[in-house]
Amino acid sequence: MPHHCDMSLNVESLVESTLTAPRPLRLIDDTGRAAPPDEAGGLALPDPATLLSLYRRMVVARRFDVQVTALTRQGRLATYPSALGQEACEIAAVAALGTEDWLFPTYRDSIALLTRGVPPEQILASFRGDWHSGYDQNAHRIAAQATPLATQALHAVGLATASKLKRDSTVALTLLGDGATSEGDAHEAFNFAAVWQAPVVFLVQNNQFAISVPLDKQMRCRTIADKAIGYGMPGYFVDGNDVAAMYAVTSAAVENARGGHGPTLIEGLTYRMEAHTNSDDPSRYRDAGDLEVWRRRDPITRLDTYLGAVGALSDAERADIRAEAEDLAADTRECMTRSAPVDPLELFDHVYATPHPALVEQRAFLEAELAEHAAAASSTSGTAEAGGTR
Amino acid sequence: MPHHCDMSLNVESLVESTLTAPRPLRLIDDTGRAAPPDEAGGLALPDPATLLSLYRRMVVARRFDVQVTALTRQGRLATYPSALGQEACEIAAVAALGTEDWLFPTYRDSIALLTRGVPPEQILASFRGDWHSGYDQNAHRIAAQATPLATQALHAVGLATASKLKRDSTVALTLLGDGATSEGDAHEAFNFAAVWQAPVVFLVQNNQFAISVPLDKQMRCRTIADKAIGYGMPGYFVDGNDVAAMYAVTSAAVENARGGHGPTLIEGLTYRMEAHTNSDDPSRYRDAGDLEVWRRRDPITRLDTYLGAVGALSDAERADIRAEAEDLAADTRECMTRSAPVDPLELFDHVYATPHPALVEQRAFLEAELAEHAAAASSTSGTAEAGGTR
Amino acid sequence: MTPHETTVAPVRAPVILTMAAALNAAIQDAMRDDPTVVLFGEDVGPLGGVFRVTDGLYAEFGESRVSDSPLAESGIVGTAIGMAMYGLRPVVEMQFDAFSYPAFEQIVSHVAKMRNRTRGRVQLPLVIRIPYAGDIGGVEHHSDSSEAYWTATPGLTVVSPSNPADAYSMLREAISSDDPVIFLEPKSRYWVKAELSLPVHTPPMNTAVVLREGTDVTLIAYGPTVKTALATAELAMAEGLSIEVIDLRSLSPFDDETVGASVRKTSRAAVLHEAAQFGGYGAEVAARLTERNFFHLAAPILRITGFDIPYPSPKLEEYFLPSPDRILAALGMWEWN
Amino acid sequence: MTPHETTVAPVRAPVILTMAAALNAAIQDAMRDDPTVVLFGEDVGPLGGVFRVTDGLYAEFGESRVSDSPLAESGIVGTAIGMAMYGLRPVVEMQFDAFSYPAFEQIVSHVAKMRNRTRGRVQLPLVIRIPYAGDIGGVEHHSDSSEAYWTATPGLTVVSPSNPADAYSMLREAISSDDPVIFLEPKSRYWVKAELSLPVHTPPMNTAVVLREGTDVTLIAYGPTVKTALATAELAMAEGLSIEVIDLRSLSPFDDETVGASVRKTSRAAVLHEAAQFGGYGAEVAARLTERNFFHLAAPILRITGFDIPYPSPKLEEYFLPSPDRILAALGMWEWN
Ligand SMILES: Cc1ncc(C[n+]2csc(CCOP(=O)(O)OP(=O)(O)O)c2C)c(N)n1
Ligand SMILES: Cc1ncc(C[n+]2csc(CCOP(=O)(O)OP(=O)(O)O)c2C)c(N)n1
Ligand SMILES: [Mg+2]
Ligand SMILES: [Mg+2]
Repeated sequence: MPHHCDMSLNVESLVESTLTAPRPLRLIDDTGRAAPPDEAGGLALPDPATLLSLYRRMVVARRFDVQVTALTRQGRLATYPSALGQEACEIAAVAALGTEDWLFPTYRDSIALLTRGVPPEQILASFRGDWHSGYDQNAHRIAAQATPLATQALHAVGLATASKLKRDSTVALTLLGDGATSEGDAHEAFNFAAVWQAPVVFLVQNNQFAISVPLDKQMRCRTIADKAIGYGMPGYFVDGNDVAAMYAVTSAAVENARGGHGPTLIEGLTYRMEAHTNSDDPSRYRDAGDLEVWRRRDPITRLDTYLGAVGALSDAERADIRAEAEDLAADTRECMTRSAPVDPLELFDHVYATPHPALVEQRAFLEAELAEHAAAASSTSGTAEAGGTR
Repeated sequence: MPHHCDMSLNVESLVESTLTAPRPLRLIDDTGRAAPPDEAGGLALPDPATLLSLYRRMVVARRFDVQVTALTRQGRLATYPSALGQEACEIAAVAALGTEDWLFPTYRDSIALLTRGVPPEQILASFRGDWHSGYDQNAHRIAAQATPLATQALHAVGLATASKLKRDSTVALTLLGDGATSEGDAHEAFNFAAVWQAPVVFLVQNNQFAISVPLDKQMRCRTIADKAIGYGMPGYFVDGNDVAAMYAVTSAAVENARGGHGPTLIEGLTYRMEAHTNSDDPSRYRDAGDLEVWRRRDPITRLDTYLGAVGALSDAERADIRAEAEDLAADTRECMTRSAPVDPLELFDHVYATPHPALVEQRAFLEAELAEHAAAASSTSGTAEAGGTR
Repeated sequence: MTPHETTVAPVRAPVILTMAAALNAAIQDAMRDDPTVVLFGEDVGPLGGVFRVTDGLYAEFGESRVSDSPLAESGIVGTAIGMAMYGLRPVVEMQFDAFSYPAFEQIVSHVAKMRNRTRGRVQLPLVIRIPYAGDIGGVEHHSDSSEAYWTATPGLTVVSPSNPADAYSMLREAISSDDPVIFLEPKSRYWVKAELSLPVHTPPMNTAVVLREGTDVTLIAYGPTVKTALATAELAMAEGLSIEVIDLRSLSPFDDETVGASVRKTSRAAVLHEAAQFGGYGAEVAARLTERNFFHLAAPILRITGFDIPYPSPKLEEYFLPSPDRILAALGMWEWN
Repeated sequence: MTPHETTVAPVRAPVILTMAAALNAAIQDAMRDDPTVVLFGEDVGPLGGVFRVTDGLYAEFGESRVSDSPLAESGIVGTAIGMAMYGLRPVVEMQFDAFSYPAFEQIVSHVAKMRNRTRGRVQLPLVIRIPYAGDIGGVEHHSDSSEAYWTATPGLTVVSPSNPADAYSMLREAISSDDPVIFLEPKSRYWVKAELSLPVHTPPMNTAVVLREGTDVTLIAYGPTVKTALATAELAMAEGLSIEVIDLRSLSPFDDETVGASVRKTSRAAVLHEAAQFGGYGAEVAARLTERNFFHLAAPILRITGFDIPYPSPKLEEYFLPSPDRILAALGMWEWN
């Protein structure tokens, strides 16, 4: 009668492997050189074609992110949480997933959506204030970006468990912030996933801040990956600015999940290079000097150096990628000139599958009010403007 | 710029010490013999006088518990969650605390209250349905027994933090069940305690069931103590039926907290010998054979054997202790014959320091209703009976 | 919401069932009819739930469709959301009202809002069963009435059956609904019995029913207070007062039509619930009936409810809960004309 | 509740303060006067809070009295409870209404019930500040109105200031109260300014005030809708309608006396809020005023509120929120006699 359950994988060795990584795993170091084997933890460097594709997607994603931040500064979006500097985590997460898999992102992960194929206009709908979520979740297999922290991790575990119950091969991957791991929901998600052996991957982007709160006020453990031990699942502490390592670890975790071996917790150690959102002021709480340190660890620069050195990235390819990025930026700017057609009456349409009778009444009320205002406006000024004054 | 905070204690060695205990720490084994040093993890056996006093308190507590269970079966109490078999954890927790310290118990921990000096009548008030909590929390420094699982752990962390802020030496100890560790609040409590280095001790009584749910459906980690690693605090996996070990570890944790070294997580591995409460039916979900196994690990029997063997417990002392226990049982039975004076009008008195005006009105309403019923009853039957019919 | 489909199986011979057994049969039949229905929560597996509502289902459907989850309510609701996103129809249990509170964020911020957030693309056909309210001599935290929290949350559908037939029919309908449903099961009514021929179909779950006709005053009740209302009507008859009793069944949406018609007929009404009065669901009932029927009312709509205090300990429960005596006294306060 | 004690410091020279600054000054003065007042939550330290309400306090009082906690709302409220049990007066912040939901169990099952559970022996003098409601163009989950959840919970005191003077005075009173207070700070009003001589004392926080006298109809507002009510009254004057405006200030308890007197005078009333109507706080206002003043009313008490939908995205906010136009239209629906 063992006091704890039998486990399909050997927890002793699991605990040890998690603990034997006091330094983050990496394959390509800050300077763009292949990391020594003792830092690679047995991971193999992805082939150059894969790395090139990761590189391309990071460059494009960053251009998008920078563009949207600029548009937000111009007041064209209500808010935008940038992922500048976190491209390696974001792109590796998406690259590790198959089309049948589901992604559960947060507000921070717009570039993951972009990389998985959501058009800019649809990504930005929520940040422009059009709709709460602007894309087709089912078509892309991407849940609506989550705002209430860590709540989406449970949705990912539930979806993954449903996939397992149906004997499907779908895996769920959820992105989380370092701060979000403090929420009760993160704990419950980790625990349910481990107990149910759900095919789910938790990728914590440890960008070292939760708005203004630094990591040492958030937790005291050695690494976030160490938390995996308390749930009996594997944990990996990875250099979150090394897309090669992030991709290798995340792909392995996804395939491990797909193979029926349960969840994995991955910590990508990175840094939030921008403010929390445009309405934040980081000068109040962090040292500008840190930015410099982390700029030297930039995920794109280092891969550029590496790929250049191994002859896998020519200037022509660089130009081609840059052109693709600029096209996307132009598209992004262009889509801002179009106003999404927001219809006030749609307010009532999606609350229930079958609207409650009171909503039918309220819809009719608003419809009448809009008609009245339109009539009043056209009779006084000739131009119809819907909506009440406040 | 370390990516995690500096820690006053060496986390590497902490993690290792937590992990190096795949078997529960113990000082006295199932058969009542001193455990070999490799099982004792460097702990010293408490002196015989201490052990004798722990023994006495366990015997008395068990007698109380058995008595209350019997009274409950007779329908004298609405409910009673028994701690039969868990006396070593319960008594060690209380013995480790000083009078200035606070205890945060659950519904399961009535014998801890008893051991800390709360009179039976006051302990049982809530289980008899008189009041939600029947004792003076401040006088005993025992929070009201918590029902919503794991919530009290946060209260303990808060109180301990307040003690630290005031530079007091008060430590808080909270009892938790294995099931309760799955709640988000347990996670938040562990994390806040570690980050704030609160003088608090978490004692998880792993009695291997949460009502009907066995441990392997609750968690997948090797031990509950291992969870401490994820918070950067020390964790101890202890034989929860060995009061010597439980006392040694808990006392050390309390003194560690008092000394400013922060929180500790202790797992006492034990077994719930009774049903969850009187309204539960364990035959539906567990094997009666397990009870036999755990009866052989009984915390009282083994200490009796040990103390007898080392000549620290005579038959005269046994008889004396038994007499004390029987006296308490008699008192407990006797107090059931007294009805607590419950006053319906008190319903309104403690909701606010200054009652909201609506409560004043409602109190007057009930007062009038009671008077009317009393009048009606006395005019019809001669005996006044308060309250409405339903 | 459409009433649940008739099962292929023919109507079975009448049996006497408690409400708990009727609920059990509803889940069983739904699981037999639809392989996407799954059940999980605390102690719902081998134990069959602390109220035995899920008794025997683990044995019949096995671990993959009926399971004991880890002890964490937010986890239960949160994972149910993910399952529903993947096409399952989870039925989950919160062990008591007060233990649904850890799941509050998941319910309010996600269950209620997911369809709207995704413009109808992601629906959550899930049922959250909550053993509801008091009058069972329970210790603290076991007798809360949580309905005001759910009914104040747009996006939720909130229903409560008062008898075994409705329990069966409404739970089946809730399980087949594409909208998430908060299903409040009055604890004090789990053991009332009725003779039923399953599968029984009662009126759609979003409608109120007139359980007893009357002419002088309408008593509006739901869940546990329905029996109180009926008992009051019976007693009132002796006093020459004709009470119409309405069982709301659906708290959200509210059946304005049925209840409004009754109130316009009687011109007087009172709403009953166990929950505290202040901010309670009865306020909505009184406010909307008054708004819509003001000029038909001869008196204000009364609320006869628990006091504005936390639910009391068992020995004081009887002073707290609305009783026929108290209701009749309150009705007597009106000046009849 | 007693109004806060006058600080020893003399009344200071008048300054122009935003509501955010007035709240900041209230906490600062309370912390200066009482060493047991401590402040913590998410980003309240060096950043000074996302709305800057705690700006500068970390610098003045240091880490031991002002601190950034880990990111977990249940943890924040739960530890505040423990601190209050040990004699501190914690002031904690939930960053937005919707982010108070993870703390729901701690607030409902403990904050609201601790005093009652312990028969008055354990009191919890703590303040839970919640940046409240919408109208700020916020993305989803940043504009909820949570008051119905708190007002339906006996044991809580719920207040909301609508202007800088009340913000200062009521927050000081809340901090010095021995009862736990849910302090709802209307986000859309953080930047309104007023000239104040601190420490300013406005009427006790459990009282409503008549902000503008009128004879035809009473508009009952609180927090963010007070300005809407005042604007409506101004517009109405042009139409020859005399509106009395009441700022409730205290949602629980409700000041029956002040509001009842106004309604008896005007015989017509409407209550305004941003939250959805169904099950909203306005139901309580309408129900209790009707119960108590039925025979003085010439028309039903109207509720002019948000629709029964989740709070909309920024571009649709204006169609959702009660506007003077909409209020005047609703008032026009009555048949004046
Ligand atoms: C439950 C909840 N509490 C508070 C917030 C407000 N909030 C939004 S982002 C944020 C910080 C999150 O930090 P982290 O998880 O590290 O993610 P990052 O923003 O760094 O990507 C906070 C406190 C929220 N969205 N949800
Ligand atoms: C938040 C919450 N959810 C559910 C319950 C119902 N409940 C009471 S005790 C219990 C099992 C607790 O198990 P454990 O923590 O192991 O403690 P034990 O009873 O074994 O001492 C449950 C589910 C509760 N009290 N609180
Ligand atoms: Mg972060
Ligand atoms: Mg247990």
